[in-house]
Amino acid sequence: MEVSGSQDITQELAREIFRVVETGVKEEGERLIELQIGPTHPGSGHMRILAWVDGDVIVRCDPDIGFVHRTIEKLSENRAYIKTIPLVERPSLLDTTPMTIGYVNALEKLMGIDVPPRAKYLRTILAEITRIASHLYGIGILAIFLGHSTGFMWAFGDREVMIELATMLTGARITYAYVIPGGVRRDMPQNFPDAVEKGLKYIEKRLRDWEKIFLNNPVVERRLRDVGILKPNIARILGVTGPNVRASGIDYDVRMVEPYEAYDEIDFMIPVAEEGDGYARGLIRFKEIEQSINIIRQAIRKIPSGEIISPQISRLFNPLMKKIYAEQRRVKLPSLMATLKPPKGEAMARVEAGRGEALFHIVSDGSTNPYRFRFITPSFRNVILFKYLIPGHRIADLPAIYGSLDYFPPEADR
Amino acid sequence: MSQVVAKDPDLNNLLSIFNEELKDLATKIYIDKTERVIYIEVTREKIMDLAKKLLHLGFDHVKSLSAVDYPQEKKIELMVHIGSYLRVVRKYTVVIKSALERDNPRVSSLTSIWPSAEFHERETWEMFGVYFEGHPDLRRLLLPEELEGRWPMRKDFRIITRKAGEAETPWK
Amino acid sequence: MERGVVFIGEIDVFIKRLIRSLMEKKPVKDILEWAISYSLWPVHLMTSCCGVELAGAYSPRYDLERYGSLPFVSPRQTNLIIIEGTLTLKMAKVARITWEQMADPKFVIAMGACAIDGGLFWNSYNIVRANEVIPVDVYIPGCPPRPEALARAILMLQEKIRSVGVSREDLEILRRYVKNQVR
Amino acid sequence: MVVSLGPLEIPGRLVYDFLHIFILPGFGAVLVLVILIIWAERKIAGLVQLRYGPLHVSRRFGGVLQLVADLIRYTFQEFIIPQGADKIAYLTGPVLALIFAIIPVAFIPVSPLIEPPIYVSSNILVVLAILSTAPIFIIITGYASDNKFAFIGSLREAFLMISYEIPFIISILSMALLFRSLDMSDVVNSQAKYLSGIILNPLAALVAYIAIIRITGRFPFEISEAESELVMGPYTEYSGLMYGVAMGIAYIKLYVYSMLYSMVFLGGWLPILSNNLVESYFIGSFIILIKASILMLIAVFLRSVYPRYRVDQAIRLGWSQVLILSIISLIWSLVLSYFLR
Repeated sequence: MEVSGSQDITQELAREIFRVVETGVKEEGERLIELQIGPTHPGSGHMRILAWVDGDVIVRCDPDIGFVHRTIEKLSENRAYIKTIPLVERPSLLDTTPMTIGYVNALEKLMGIDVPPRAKYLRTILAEITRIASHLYGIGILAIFLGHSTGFMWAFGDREVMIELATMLTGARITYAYVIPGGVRRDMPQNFPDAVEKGLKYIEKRLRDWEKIFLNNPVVERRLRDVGILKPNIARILGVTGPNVRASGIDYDVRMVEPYEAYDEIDFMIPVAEEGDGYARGLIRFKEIEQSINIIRQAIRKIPSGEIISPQISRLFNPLMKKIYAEQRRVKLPSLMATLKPPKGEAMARVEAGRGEALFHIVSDGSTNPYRFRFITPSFRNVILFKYLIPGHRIADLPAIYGSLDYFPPEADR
Repeated sequence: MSQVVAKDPDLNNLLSIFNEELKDLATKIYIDKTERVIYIEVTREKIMDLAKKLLHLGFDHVKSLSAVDYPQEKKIELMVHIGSYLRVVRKYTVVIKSALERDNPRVSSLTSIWPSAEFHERETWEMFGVYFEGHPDLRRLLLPEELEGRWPMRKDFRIITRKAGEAETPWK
Repeated sequence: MERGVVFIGEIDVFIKRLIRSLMEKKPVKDILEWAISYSLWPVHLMTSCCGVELAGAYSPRYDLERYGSLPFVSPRQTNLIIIEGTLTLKMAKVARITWEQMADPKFVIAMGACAIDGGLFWNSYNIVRANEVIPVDVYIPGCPPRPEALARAILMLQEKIRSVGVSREDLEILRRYVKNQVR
Repeated sequence: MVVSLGPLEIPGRLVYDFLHIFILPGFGAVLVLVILIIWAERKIAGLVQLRYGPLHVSRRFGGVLQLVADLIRYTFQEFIIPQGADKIAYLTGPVLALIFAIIPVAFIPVSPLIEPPIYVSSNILVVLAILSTAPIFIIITGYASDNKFAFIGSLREAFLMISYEIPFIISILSMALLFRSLDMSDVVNSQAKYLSGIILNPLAALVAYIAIIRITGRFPFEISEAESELVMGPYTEYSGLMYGVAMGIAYIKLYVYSMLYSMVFLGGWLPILSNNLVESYFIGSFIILIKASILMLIAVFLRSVYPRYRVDQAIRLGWSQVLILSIISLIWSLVLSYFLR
């Protein structure tokens, strides 16, 4: 197996990345205006973008993030292992399930718990439902940044269908905390499969309307084609993740590269585009929704029956919990879990969230609190694109590129 | 340097390449139980040319660069997750660990080799105080002005806590 | 004395006095309260992750525009701030500046457990309670609160406007109290 | 065939002028129509986007009073003048823009019997001249309020004004050339004889409508007040009553432009199907109002269909395609007028 060495950072590539847009204007004056597109500006989410603008061309752009930095890593060092699950969900409130799956996978690797197959399928189904909801949110934000209010409203209207399905499965709208070490908290209700079928048919019908009003809209194409072109080798060097890197021709998806949960038993395709511009990123999100629908259908068909919590945990149930688990198929966590003491050591887990690859690294010293919990979200790795992709474009392209990157500031600030 | 053997043939090939390429650079190479992560320990001085070698081997971007604070051993351990998009090696993640002394942690910046590490280094600088020489613009990223030089992620920066399992008395 | 004082004296002082005197008279007071309660436009200030539920509340399924509340762009033309979720130190400064920029009869809804008392991140070093920065009118519990809770908050604010009225003496007192609170 | 009232000339004139300016096509109609159009815009956008739109203000009438509530709120909102703003320009900018947007109504003839309050033989030119001054005041408001986004917004308004006023003026003049007169009543009368303007020269009608959509800042050309880039464009710093005035300007301009459009292209007071002249003043102006409101509803419906263009795309579209189309329509009306002796 010969490892193909990638070429070093050639001078040309470095100049390509750190290129400074030459408009002959250096110092701040009449021509070079510094625009503070701050948190109250409709064109920026919870962050401030400092853009140095010469006429209509952005010369330099510097993202000032940290407005929603809620110190997840520091708080997790002072909480029990179980209590970090709701913490991990809060930054990316849009697709919370992949985050909890990643954290719980790392914890299970640390403690050596294996999850029964039915729980794996339930986790996969919920992960795909939240992925569709997260992509619809991203498309809605892209639409309102272009000025297309119908796209925004339709995206959030269709998203409610997916939230309804998740509420039927887990009981909560967005923050489920459905995944616990060893399995899941509840079993699938009886009428869930045909409700899912009805919801997915509705979404498929809506995707046809989306093509008419959004994808084939001449103004949307004029605004997104050839805007913010991310070349494949630059995407590789800058470490971009998620649909942004798949739109530039690199077919990297953690569900294929390192299959977790039930992804290895389900066959699905990773949509990849070549152009790497804003339109390709939007298109990839629509195609990924279709793939997620296909995954959910297969998972619902192939789901095995059986336990939803691993025997290592259900062994510690007291009689009342056993009765509840037997009758209502609902897991009540034993109080022992609150003072869980995993063995000393390190564990790492990678997961494909809606916006890209999330990474969880737990260093434990045998006590009830993790010694160090490293939590990297996909948006934090996409922030670098603001600095290197936007210069050279026009002011009106800033929201278009920002929307097409599907960047969610609370997820980046953690 | 101990010769680690793994069940997975690809991993064995990669480990053999690592061993003969990074003979003198890495002090210790080992893998975790799930055979997907390769840990490499390296001293502070050799981290740059280890990074060049890894880049040459196909690991082309930094997934996460951070530090772990060990106050009792008087060291801050730099922890860098390196990933790759190349079809052959993208299954594996390399974690570089290198110990820096705690009172004045300095290391050369990896941005010239992996530009994707720029924002990670700024965050590690403001959270742990690890100074990265040669970083394009090393300044605060997430924290407000009030927390400028106080390195909040170090262990000696206390926050209010309740021990796990302690009764939650809301009105206390 | 900056150049160009307008011929009818300081215009803003004149208009403020005019508005204040008009607001007290009976017929104008009712019409004004009815108008303001049915036109509460929240400013585009997404403080943190509850913004997802605010966007959900203005989406077709819950549609708060039925009550006349249209999310609008700049602090100048709006009269409502919805503090969604956690206020970090950086965002508290921005929220404070936005609140000061807004035109006078203005109201604040603190949405989510994090805005009320820190919520899940109560012991983080980077968190500020909403009422330490801005005088708050309506609190909504929940993390994140359901869109129906936000609709109910808008209705409660409407009742409050119709009952308590719009002249904000309490604002003056709170402004002095809150000014020295912000670190 | 203008009817002269003999001895009752002076009082009749006064009554008619008052009616013309304050009631029907003047302020009364403008106020009612602007409120209805903004309400219709929010309602249509709501229905297209699977939701209700403003409703609970007055449940039975479907929320029509929403705009009344908004306007009252604006009037009683605090009126902020930024320190850096140039006070006089800041205050007079929107007011002058409003005045120059409403003046043309006095020039537009509404019925064949009586001349408009200010009768000018070439009133098409006068209306065009007055309307093309309005953007200048928007630029003044942009530069007066000391705000970077306002600068950029007014800069965009200047670029786009030039690139779309010229095709509009060319297409309107090509119709005047076709009917061989610059007086609207003659244009309408000759439309009664032949077919209506839109059928004779559809290209000019298309170009004029695109230019109307751009000049009044409707989607997809809402570029100088683009929310997601420049907060509110030239009106970012305006609050309270001044913002109500600023928001009303765009809709009043839309009203006046669609009145001009319906006079020139849709045969003003002629009933849509039959061509026989309408005697009374009320029915004539009522028909014009209906045609104008239909045009406004179409322009307002575009909000829920299109996103917005970038500035350079809109300018390129203006100079390259729309200008050439208007020149072709000019040539076409030259050829046509040769045959329509």
